[in-house]
Amino acid sequence: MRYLPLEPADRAAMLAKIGARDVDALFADVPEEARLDGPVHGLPDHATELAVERDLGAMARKNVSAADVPFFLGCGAYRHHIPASVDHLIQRGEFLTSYTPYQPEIAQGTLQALFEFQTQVARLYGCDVANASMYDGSTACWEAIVMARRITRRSKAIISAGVHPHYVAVCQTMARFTKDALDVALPELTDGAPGDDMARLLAGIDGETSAVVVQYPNVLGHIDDLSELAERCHAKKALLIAVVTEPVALGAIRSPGEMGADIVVGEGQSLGVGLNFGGPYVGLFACREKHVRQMPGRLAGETVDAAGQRGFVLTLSTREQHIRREKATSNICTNSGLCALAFSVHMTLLGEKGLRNLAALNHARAVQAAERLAQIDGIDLVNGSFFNEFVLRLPQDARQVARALADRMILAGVSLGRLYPDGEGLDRGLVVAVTETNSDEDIAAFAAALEEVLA
Amino acid sequence: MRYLPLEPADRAAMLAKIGARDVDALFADVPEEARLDGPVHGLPDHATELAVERDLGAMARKNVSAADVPFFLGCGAYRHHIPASVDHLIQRGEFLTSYTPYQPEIAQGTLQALFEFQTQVARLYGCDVANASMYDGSTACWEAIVMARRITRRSKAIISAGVHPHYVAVCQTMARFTKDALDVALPELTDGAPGDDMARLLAGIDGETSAVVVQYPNVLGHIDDLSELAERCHAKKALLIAVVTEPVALGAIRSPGEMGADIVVGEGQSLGVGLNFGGPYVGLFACREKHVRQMPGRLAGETVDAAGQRGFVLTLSTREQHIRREKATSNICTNSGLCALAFSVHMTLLGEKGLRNLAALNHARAVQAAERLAQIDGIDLVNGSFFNEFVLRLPQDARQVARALADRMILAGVSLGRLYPDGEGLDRGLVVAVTETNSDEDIAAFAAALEEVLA
Amino acid sequence: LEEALIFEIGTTASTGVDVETPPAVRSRLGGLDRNREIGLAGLSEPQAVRHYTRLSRQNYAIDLGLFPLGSCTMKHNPRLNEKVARMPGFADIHPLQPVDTVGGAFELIHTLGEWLCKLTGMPAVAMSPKAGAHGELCGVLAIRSALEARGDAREVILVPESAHGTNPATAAFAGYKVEDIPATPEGRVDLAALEARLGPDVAGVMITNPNTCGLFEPDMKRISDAVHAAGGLVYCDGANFNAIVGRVRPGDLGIDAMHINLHKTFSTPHGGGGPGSGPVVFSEALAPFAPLPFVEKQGDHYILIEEETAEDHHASSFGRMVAFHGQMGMFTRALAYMMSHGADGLKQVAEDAVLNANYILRSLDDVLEAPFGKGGPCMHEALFSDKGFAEGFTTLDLAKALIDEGYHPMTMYFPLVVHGAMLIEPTETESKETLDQFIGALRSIVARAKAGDPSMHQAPFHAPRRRLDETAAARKPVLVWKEPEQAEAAE
Amino acid sequence: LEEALIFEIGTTASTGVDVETPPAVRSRLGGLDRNREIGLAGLSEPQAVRHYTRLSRQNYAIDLGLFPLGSCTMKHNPRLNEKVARMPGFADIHPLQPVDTVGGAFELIHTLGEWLCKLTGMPAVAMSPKAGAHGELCGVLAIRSALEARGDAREVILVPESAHGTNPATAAFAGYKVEDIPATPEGRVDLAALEARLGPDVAGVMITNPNTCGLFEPDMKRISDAVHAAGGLVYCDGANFNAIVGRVRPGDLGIDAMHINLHKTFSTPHGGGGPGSGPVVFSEALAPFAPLPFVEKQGDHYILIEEETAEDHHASSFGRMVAFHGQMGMFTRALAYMMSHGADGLKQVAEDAVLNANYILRSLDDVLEAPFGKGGPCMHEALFSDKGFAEGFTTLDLAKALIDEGYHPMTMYFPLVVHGAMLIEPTETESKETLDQFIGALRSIVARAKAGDPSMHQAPFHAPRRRLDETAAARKPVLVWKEPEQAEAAE
Repeated sequence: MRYLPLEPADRAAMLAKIGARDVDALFADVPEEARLDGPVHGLPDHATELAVERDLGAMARKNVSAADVPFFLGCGAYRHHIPASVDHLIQRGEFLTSYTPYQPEIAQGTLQALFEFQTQVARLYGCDVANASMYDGSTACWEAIVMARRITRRSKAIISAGVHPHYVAVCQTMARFTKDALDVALPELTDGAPGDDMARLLAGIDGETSAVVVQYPNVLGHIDDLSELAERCHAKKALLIAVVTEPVALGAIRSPGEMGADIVVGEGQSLGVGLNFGGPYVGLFACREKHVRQMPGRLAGETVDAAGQRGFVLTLSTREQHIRREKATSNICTNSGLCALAFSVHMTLLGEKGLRNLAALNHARAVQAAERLAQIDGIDLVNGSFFNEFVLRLPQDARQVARALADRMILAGVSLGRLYPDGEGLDRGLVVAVTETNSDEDIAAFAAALEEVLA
Repeated sequence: MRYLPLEPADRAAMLAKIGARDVDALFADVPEEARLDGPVHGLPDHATELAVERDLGAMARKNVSAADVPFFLGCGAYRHHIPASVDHLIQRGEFLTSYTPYQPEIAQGTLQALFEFQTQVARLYGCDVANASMYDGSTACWEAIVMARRITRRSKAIISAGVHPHYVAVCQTMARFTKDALDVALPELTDGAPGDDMARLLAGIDGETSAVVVQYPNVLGHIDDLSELAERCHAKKALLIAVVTEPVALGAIRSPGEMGADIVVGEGQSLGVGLNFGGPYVGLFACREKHVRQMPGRLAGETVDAAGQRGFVLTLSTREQHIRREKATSNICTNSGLCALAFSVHMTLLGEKGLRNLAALNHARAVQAAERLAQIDGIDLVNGSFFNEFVLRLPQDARQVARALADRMILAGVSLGRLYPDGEGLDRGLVVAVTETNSDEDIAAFAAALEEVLA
Repeated sequence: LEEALIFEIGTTASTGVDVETPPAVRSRLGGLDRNREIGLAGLSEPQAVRHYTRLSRQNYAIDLGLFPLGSCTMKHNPRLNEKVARMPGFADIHPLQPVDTVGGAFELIHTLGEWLCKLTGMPAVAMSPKAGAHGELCGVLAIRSALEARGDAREVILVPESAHGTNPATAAFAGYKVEDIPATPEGRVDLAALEARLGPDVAGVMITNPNTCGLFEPDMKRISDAVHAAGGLVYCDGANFNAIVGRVRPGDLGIDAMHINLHKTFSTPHGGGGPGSGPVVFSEALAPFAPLPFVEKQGDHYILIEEETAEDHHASSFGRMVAFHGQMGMFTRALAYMMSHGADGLKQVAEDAVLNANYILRSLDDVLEAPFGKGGPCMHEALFSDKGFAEGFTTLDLAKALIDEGYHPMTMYFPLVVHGAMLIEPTETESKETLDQFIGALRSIVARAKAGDPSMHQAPFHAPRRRLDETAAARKPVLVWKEPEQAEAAE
Repeated sequence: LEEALIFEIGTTASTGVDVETPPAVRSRLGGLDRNREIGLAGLSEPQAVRHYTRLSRQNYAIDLGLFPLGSCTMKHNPRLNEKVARMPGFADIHPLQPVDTVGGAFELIHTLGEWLCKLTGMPAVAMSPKAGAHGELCGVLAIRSALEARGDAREVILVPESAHGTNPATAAFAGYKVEDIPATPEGRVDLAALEARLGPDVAGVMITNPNTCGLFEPDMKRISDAVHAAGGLVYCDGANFNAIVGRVRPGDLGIDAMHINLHKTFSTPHGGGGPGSGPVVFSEALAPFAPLPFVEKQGDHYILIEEETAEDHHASSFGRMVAFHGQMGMFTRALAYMMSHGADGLKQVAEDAVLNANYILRSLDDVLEAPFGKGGPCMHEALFSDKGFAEGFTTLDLAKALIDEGYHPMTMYFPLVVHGAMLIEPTETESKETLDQFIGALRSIVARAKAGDPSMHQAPFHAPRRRLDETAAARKPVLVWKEPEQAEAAE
């Protein structure tokens, strides 16, 4: 076995030192009846690297990968071009194969990178502080609600209809067990403002409300000013939680923090991470400095060493499970460290200038695509505002259209019927995302195929 | 420009420090008429990473890559499976982006790896010492002839008909300028021993002969014992130079050094390097200890540092061009360092056991394939002995057959007509190589397609 | 050796990414165009590569040496797995693609699930949990769902005092009250105390087996039976599965749910703290409550069970725990690892891991107290105490001195049941030669700790940093970088 | 910090590669089956990864810091290029595949050749030379072929005394006699001396421009004209092309042949000493003699000219210099580099490279003597001498002290025309901030060298090794590892 350095002679020498007859003697505590007499049944024996690569390569080739086709899927996962240096750097063994930096003297690489990451996230979100990452945007969303409960000592949250339905589902799953009350609603394809339920949110806030949760831009691409909502929340001593699934958007539009959001969470996958069929991704989490001790997750903080040199450590760990056990702010332990690093490397390569250019290009391409597609007979562009994704109202069920386009090797967008099986009036909606990776030819091919399918 | 860190403000500050009006002033020594007034005409402006990747990806996709088809090409370049860790390790920035280790205090990584490489090559070839690599097997072959000239002070070499024709061509090109005499011959498809011209070689050695050059196994796959030839050479004070294009073979058969070869050179591409359309490859070069000061190329040697610790340095550089100028043993400077590292990492992963297993598997698969293909009507297996490649005599010109098989997406082997445009009687020969990467299905597909083409 | 921060090197005007000039369009940003600088420093590619390469060299890692962190299973991460995970057919597919364009992805998820079921002897698996603690949550939610479905909601989860902190935190996060159960002097769960506490308010127990003392719980089956008899369910923390993989199937011990850390037992890299992946295997009793989405095989093809399709098949599912399908990138790596080892190799993994740990135990128990060492062999990790150190010398001193010898320290002060605990898990991917060197280094440090070498209080000396002031960091946390003038103003 | 050798760690029984069990067949090895052990040590993958990772950390590299080696052009290596080179359509194709299965490969080679021709203003290019010195050989063989074709074989090549050692070595390797031509006090080729030496026995000159003093040869065109008038041909060593790429075309200066180090100007990584790639551009006079094989475009497709097809098209070719097509893996990287920069970016490359060098020149010439600095700006590298160092303090001492400051030394004692020469080439991929730090470090070391700080003789102190005994290494060379008993026996 290529991964196992012990040779038979080593094993014999070690057993002799231990004073054990054979390796079975080391498993003496396992009751006889639970010990297997040989390898587990029903599984193959070890395989060469060549064979594993061949077998898994065959599985991989059964999937249509995004680079192979004109590709327009978004809704919480976006295809962006990742500079080659990002992957090169995160594959450095010292990053890839290191552990959680509990021994700061020999983990400054990870710790400083996390400190830089936290700074980037806080600035991007317009917040004071950020943590060292969560699993993904959806779990970060629930953790934000829990945090708001702890801060406000209230357990009723209002969730906007514009929040990604998977995120809402995650919160609902948890709330059922924690007895939190969640006020949720399905989105509507309102012309000019799909998924916008600002009126409902404003009306719903009361003295019991722990938090209002909105997505920005929302899952249907619509962008709304959060300032008034923030004011109303604060007037009732509730918190405003903003969810951002497309961080690139914040290179073009104002940050939720600027508009008054108290906690901003979201998905960081767009930068550095890649599609990966949904995971691993990286949850971003930022808040006001005054709430930092209620924050979940790890935090890297600056300090000095015994020689007076600047250094970084994991800090405020008394909030965390390994110290505080059942009184912890969260049960999260392993987070998404390497993805956070990838996010941070990509963001560092972009910088302010690159991010703004990238956002501008995304928006411009999306506008081009929206205008082109809206020219097709029977198709309406529902959005008034959007960043890089928007909803089209099709003349028929979008699921079938997406299906028919996939047969023509065009991955056309996410049909709302898939996201909202129970959503009335949503089944003709198709969410189309357009990024810098979409060429003019992609857009033309999409439009042509769509015309063909609808004809 | 993403690779250029200077910003306009930096440039202005630096020009001020220099006291230059503008950057053009720094090019004052270039005559006015030779200075371009703008970017070079006829070339595009800078492009994004996304665009470059897309354009070059499109070029790459125009090629049929070996993994896409049943693949049986050899003749000096072999497709083997390279463990993923090899590429991971050679991509470490410290290896990839370092320079020739002229400052040994901060280049021990490269130097120790080269010392290990030299030891591996010397052992594999059955020689006392080896150098730190040449460009490839073909140039190493010529350097060996030059070295033999220096040692024997004779300038007439006999080259076996079994030496790869490209290698022979390289030597002929050089010999025309250096006035060395080369005695060459075309191979014949002798049944049982294709390309074997032992009788010619033995008969040709005389008091003027500097060296006899043989390939082992030869370019047509035939394997011959070199012991008698070595004796005859030594009796006439000539050197025996052996060329090995498939290092994996030496896991199964005796080394040329054991049989008396004085200089052993060859191609190392099979291990660690990959096909790469012919380059970069890595030339291996080994010889007897007593001849080491006549050897071309760099050498890493062991020594100690001022604190008494073991370390490695480039040594015997007085043989080399940067010290000895026109009296150097060779003009080689940059060699194939990173490929040598890849070779060495792959060899280290294999070890004796892995190399022998790999060689046994290559041979067994080749025998299986040869026996299967020889069953086809009208096809003869020419070889009596072979390692992992052999010659088939087809009933018609092999170029056309290879062409027809390529249309059926089978890369079937190298036709001798391509290698020997003037070789009489060779045009029906097809050299087929079989390695561990060829599955049973590959062999079956090849045989079926060949039957179809010949039917 | 101090590397400046990106904000100190870069500016908002520099960038390492060239972006195509956008076509001119009418902006549709709803009037919310960004009107202030974000403050993101950019670096050209040469600067960025150098910054992160230099930073990386301040890290210790498995690729550099032994990483003997008990209960963390820091084993070698095969490079093939990294290659497989990057195949475009896995890495460049979207979670919401039409299901028949991602059949290979479902096949991979299902195949991995089958390996996990067979290795654990359990009938069902939930693949979506994102890490170990998330897997625990998944298991606890399934337990709660099953009890509620029975109409028998209960309030308490019992957790041994030696449990990982995630266990009680998870139970609390799921809305349970947590109660400790004590350990015996032999380092096992106190079965009598457990049985005494069981009752109609106890939803279940969370047990780690092999436990955090590195010992197998020989009474596991009796514990399970007792809990089941009392109407509860049994959660097993699978963090230590590496000790028994391929040799013992938890399903044979009466367990109802167990998470598996793919990033431990199945070697997906830790990456400085994640991502992990925590699939959960379930007994028949809990299988119907598994979360959405998941993949089933029907005949030759694979179907995705999610909200749209769940009602017909899995109406009892407790719902969704994450957006999308879980940690695909970890699944590919773990499956490559499993296929590479096979059933025979995985058995060898457990055996070599246990052999290496016992070799360490018996090579050090003459100089370090091994509180449970007399009782017999350990499993995959060896536990020692600080007994016999000179006055004022602690496990921390020993750990920091180990850094100067070129090693990452072991797990310290855990489990809590042992004074000054040192928990050493070598894993199976260390050679005897490496272990011998490590043992030699540790013996010499122990001798210094016993002799009271005062320089140990200052260790490490040869690391990128000396001991860091963690108290100062926590007292006035500095969690983001600020421009010097801002930072001063904030004083 | 000493890492054992693989032969000290591994054994012939251990391996890091699993190989399928071969099918049983009758061996056909001609009775030459191996019958002795080779002596190759193997390591499991965890051991191998650790060994090479640790070794790598004993190297300095561009990824870690400034690499100011004059005439080596150690610039940043973009990671995109590594990715492109690994595309299966380039990396996994065989040099002897049927030509219509590798059309994209020929397209790439031809496209790169076109870039090189346009950037140099030359009509033809030979792509197959494997490195710079091999490219020189190619150029010299073409010159000789052209002269022989004229019936005017000549015997002598003139080389300036400041030339790289490869120039005379190459001329000799090609069968020429080599004669030096001197330099002027201003560091240029002595045109008068050159003209005086020209005659019917002189085949040509090999000139480096910009030259090894980091200066442009302003008389280049006049040199070319003089050589041509005397019936000779002009070879230009293109090692320093980075100074003028995109800004000056050597073809406009009367050059007949010039090699281009793709691993310098076009940033294919040096890899600790190769592989390089040395395509050669030719004037009309030399184009017909270019070596085989090469690629031509005919209409929309590309054809390969090799032995089989050369007679019709290129009967004058001097033949083949290498098996196969040259350094494909370097071609892909170089073309990605060129396309990324474009004509505008390459011009900026030259300008920034020259700007950085002059910034160094003017930031140090108050403390270090710059022998040609008074005469005006330098090109891409700045040259200093050791004048003013305290008695007994040398350039070597300064270089080794620089290691302790965290930098790779500059080129030392070259060119020979300057005493204790220090040749510093920063390249365009260094930031002003990095240069300022380097300048600061160098100034402090120069101050120590002038003051005579004796510790400098012992430097470096902070490197993986102290100064190594090169004399001992050369006196009794140990070039391979031997088992201790063997090594003793050999004493």
